[in-house]
Amino acid sequence: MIDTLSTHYNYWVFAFLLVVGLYSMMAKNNLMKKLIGMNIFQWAIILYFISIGAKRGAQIPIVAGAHGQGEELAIHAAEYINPLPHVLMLTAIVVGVATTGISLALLIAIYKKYDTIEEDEIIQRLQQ
Amino acid sequence: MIEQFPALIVVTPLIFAFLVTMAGLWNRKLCFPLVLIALSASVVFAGGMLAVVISGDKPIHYYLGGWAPPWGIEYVIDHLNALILVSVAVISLLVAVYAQKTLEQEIHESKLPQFYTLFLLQITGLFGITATGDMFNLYVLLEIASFSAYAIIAMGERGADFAAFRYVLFGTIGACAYLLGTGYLYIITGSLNMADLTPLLPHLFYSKALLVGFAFLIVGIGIKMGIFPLHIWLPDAYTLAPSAVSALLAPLFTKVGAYVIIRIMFTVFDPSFAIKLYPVTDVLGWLAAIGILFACVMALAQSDFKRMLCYVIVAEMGYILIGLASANRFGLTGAILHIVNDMFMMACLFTVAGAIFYQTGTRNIYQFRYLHRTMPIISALFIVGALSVVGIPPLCGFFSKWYLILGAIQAKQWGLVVVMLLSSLLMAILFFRVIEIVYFAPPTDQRHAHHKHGKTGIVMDNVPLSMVIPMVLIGIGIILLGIFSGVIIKHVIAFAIPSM
Amino acid sequence: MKKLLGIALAIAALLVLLYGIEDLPPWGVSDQPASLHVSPRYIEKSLAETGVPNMVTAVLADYRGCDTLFETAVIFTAGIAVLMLLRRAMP
Amino acid sequence: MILPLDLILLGFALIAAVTATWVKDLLSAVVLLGAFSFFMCLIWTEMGAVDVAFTEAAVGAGVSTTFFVAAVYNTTRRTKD
Amino acid sequence: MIQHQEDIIIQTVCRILIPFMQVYGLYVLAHGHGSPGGGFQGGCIFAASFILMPIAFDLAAFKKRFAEKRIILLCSLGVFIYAGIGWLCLLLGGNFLDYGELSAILPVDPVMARYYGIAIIETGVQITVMAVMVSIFINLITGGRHKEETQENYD
Amino acid sequence: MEIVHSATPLVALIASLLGAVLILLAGAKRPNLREFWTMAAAVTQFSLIYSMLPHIMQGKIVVFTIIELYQGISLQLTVDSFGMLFALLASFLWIIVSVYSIGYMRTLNEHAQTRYFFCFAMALFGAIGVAMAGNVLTLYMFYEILTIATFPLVIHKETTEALRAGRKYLAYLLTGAAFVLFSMGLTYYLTGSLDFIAGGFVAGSGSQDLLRLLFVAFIIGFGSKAAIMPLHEWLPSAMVAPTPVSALLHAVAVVKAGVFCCLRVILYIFGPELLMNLGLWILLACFVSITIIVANLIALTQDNLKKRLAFSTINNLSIIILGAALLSPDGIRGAMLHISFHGFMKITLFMCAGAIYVATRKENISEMGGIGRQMPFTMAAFAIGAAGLTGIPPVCGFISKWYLCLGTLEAGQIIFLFVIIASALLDAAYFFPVIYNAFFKKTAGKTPRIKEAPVLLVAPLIVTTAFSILFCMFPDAFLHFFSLATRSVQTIMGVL
Repeated sequence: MIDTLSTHYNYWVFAFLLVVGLYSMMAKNNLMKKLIGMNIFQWAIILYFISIGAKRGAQIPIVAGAHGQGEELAIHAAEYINPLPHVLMLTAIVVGVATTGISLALLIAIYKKYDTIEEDEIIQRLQQ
Repeated sequence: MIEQFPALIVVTPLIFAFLVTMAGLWNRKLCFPLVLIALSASVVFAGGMLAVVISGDKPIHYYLGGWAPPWGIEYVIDHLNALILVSVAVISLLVAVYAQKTLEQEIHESKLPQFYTLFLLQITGLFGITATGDMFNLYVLLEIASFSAYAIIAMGERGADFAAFRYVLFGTIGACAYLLGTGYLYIITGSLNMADLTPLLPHLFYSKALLVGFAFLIVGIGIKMGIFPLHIWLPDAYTLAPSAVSALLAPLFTKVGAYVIIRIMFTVFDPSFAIKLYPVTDVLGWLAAIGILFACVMALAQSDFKRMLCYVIVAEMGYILIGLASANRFGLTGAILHIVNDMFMMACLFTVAGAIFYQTGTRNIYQFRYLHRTMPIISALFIVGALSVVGIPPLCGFFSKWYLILGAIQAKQWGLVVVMLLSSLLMAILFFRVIEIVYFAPPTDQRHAHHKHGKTGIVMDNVPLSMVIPMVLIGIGIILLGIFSGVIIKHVIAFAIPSM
Repeated sequence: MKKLLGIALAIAALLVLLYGIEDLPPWGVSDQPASLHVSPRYIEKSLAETGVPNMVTAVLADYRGCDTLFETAVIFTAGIAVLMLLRRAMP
Repeated sequence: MILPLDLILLGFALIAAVTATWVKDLLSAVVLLGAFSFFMCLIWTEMGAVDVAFTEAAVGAGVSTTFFVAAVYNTTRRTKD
Repeated sequence: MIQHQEDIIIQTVCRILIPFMQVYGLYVLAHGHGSPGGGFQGGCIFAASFILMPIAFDLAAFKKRFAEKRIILLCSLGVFIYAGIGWLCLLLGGNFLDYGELSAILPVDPVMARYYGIAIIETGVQITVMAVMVSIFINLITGGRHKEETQENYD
Repeated sequence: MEIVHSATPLVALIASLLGAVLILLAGAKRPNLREFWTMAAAVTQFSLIYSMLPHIMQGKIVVFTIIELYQGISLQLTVDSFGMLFALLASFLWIIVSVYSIGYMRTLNEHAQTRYFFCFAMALFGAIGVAMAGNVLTLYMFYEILTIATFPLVIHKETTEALRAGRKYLAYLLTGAAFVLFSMGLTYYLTGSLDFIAGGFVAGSGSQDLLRLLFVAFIIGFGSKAAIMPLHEWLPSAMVAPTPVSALLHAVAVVKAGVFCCLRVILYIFGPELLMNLGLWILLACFVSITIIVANLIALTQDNLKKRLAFSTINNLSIIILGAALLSPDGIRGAMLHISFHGFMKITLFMCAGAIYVATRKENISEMGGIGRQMPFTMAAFAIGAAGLTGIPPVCGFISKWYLCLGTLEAGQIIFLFVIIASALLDAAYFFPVIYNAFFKKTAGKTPRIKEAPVLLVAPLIVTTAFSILFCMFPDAFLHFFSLATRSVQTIMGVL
């Protein structure tokens, strides 16, 4: 497992980030902290996906200076970075922001109602 | 036109969602008719596709954007998801009709257009999850469904916002775990299309990455469908949500999750992966067994009717997993049949809970004393739903249970058989407890009064017809599904089961 | 209690992830399956098929246009959801 | 893709993430989260995912952080953990 | 927020900055085909420019331009454009979202029709993203307590 | 065997279902219409079933498949001679009990009469369905309907005691049903079929131990309804129900359905030959023998008349199962005859108990001194019924017990002969005091005045008494129980 460190180091970082996020979602008492953990969690997964697409020594996935030229250009797959993970992650980022928006809205609604964003206090107040 | 149905069924509710928003700015009264139009159209589309699939015996492939898979996104409608689509469409239409009145009571009028928008988006998501043949597309649709679920759940009573917040956390973990699993599949195969993955995966069955990916997929969907240890968010969220919302989400969302698990375990992955190579089905089976017993006991401890039903959902999910765990034709037939049956049963019970709440304003079962005097039809529907869950033939719940038991026997999983039988007894206790209160426990002050006048007239329900009629239709659906379960199995489910 | 549970869960997740890392292709190699199976078509043909030099845009909006449609719908959902959650009821 | 740059950025991102969950002041945590997003954005630029990096800069580091700040503004900065 | 605070520096900077940001947002959208960018990014930049308005001036000034109804309309309009193009393709005989079919009504060949189709849907995405982001921000920053100018006496 | 395909069984079934619906629609506001529907449904059902009798007597069976469910499973109604016997018994007695319940409910002015009649019709729907079920699945379905439909009848009074009895009833019967469900699944897994075949169909489909397990599970399942001894607890408690319900429970529908199912298992799923090989019959016979003796002993100690009758029922049901378990032709014939004859006699006794309750509100035997002079018809009927159960001619109980005794001899098991004789003696021992009490004991104080129960209550019990005597003289009269039983034995054993 350790010997993969040199070739897979970004996956290691991804794993640690994910775990940091997960821990903070599970164990933190403050709802805002939970949300921060959630963001880290999502972003770790995005890091993982982007790592899939990376190719050493390849170009960014934009054909330079090719506007409107069409088919004349011969393009080789190995020369460009795999665009598919990027596409997927664009979607995932936007989804992540939308999640953040909704959860923050809920957070504010909760704060308005219970005057706190600590989980144990909210539960306490709900049981009253 | 019929070849366009796979796209139409997903897009129609979507477009109508925007129309509802726009119409809501102009005139709020327009929203509800628009919802009805969209959902009726969906029923037509779904029914049409089911008819085509049954008559043609081969799946409908639909290439969105005209790009062939695996490059483009493909919607595949086969026997399995055509059946699920029809059930989802029918239930959502009925629940939408039912929802109108309860919403007037529980949600402020100015929020109705937004509510209906999210309602439609929710259904869009469910249709999409069912219809799609692309792993990533499923993720996006899962998120649509979840987002709308978060928001409409939070509209419920006190504590609903906190329940929704926890649901957001768990739901995000679930969706992200699913996404990560998809990522693992993508990194080792390079494809996202389900049909394209199927032949690619068997070469990689011994890859550790594949196993991890599979685990994440199952955990992710498991959170969304609320299987046993991952169900923690479910009871709160579904209990505190508005009646209409729990009547929509409780039957549909969890069952669609179950569909996705079947799809992944048996279509995307070869059945041998989860059965022979790794003891996934066994693990799921034991989780299901523990979960069923746990959920039954928890349900017994509840006095809140809806919360009790929420635990029943967890138990029903366990039944479906038992079907998967036995991993043979009977078990899968039972599981698929149970998905459909359970949609109707849960829709019935949750609409009943909503209707009782609508009229009496309580969900505490100990306050349901002699409810059948004031709500005869609703009480009768409750009996139908309850007996079906308990597993009394000829109601539909029995038949799926029967195939599940057959499956477990064939797989020689005696423990699971015992759990199923035991749980149906626990369910009987659970529901007869309520039936007793509703029918045979007169309020103490009236006990002698009605003995004298044996012929007191029955007061009819105050629940409006627009609520009662969909509920009655769901009740009739339960009976018909039971009687015609053979037809469904013969013409649909028999083709939906992968060869083992 | 919650902390312990969180730590246990996190460690479990970490172990699972690290267990899977071994079989992932090394980072940055160009002959991993992800780069060989589906994506070459996007890279080689997207300009000819859609006229868009930015492959990401081409894939995003055309090949996987359906994803993007629903993604936009997700944003829309979020917008409506926030509106409904926070906006107080209007008369 | 340059190894030292990679390692430095990944390390920074990790540190930002950990401290964001660590600090007791929510506003700082949110800002650290923005920093984390920004490091992620750099990592992706460095990996060649320019579109994603651009989106990340606009959406993740920009709008998302704004949302968080708005939420902190409306709730509280104090936290017990 | 958002108490009305006169800060001449911020106001002036914003007055200068906002038009540039909006132009840049449009640029990002228009150049999404050939360089990084597109609807999402452009939309976010656009949204940022609008978000500056209530920060620098006050909410009422912003509300004058962006009534809530208008924002909601824009939200759904953007997606509606997207889905509408899909429907259009469908009505023109192709599959859903098959922009190539647009060549039937646009004076170009199918490949360029896809090009323009993408441009149109990116515009839709931009509108939605912009409107939603602004709307979420306004709601978050005020906690939903902002007033509509049409309902001054309420609240 | 010739098969007649006909929808008559289904129509007969639907008659009671439709009756139930119409009763519900008529509601509490139109009691006359409601009770008209009850009677109409009962008569229609009986005549439809009776119309199938000629086919059965010619050795044919009537089959109707409602719907195909899966390979080898369908919802199927099959009327063979044994099923016919039970269906005739149940539907005929339904008419009588209906008349009786109308009288009973009206006299007592009970509450919730609509529910009562509705559930009564549903219970009959279940019972007739059990009788006509062509395979185990159909049987199970109607069995469950019967269980559920009887539940509201048991807790009709809605008192705490009634509720407790109802819970006990459900607990036992649903647990039993779970066992049945399990064994049904196992049967299907082993054989791929669930259709009843005279002489059994599971032979050779699994290891002996598995088949033993299957048999035990089946007997536990159905035995809970047939009140075999450790599973009998619910039956005496269920006596809190109104008397017509107790009559229905004990004479016709519920417990008889349980016994009927046990016989189906013994004779039509396993078959005498297989059971002989498995050696299980002796176990079952011992079990029910213990039940017979113990139930009788307990009956001696009961002061409540209905409870005493309940234990008498437990005893008689076990006698029936004993007859079948002996696996000899005469034993089986005796068992089948006892199903029907016991039905007539026991229903008489229960209706007597009900009539006494209606007329005097007395439930305990010790309070019934001199009641025979107050209610001569009722108590005379009671005496005849009791004599029949003891096995004294000229009441039909004699015939069935005679064949049961022959059966024990045929099987070469003298010990069980003694069991039957001992049970007859014990029967006499606990019925005699009742009769003695009623006729010869003086009432305290007042001179007795003849005060019979209303005619709607007395007429039915006189009819059943008359039939009880008739069947002893002519066992094959009218309902042809004797030939039906004989024919069943022929098809099962192949010999007579």
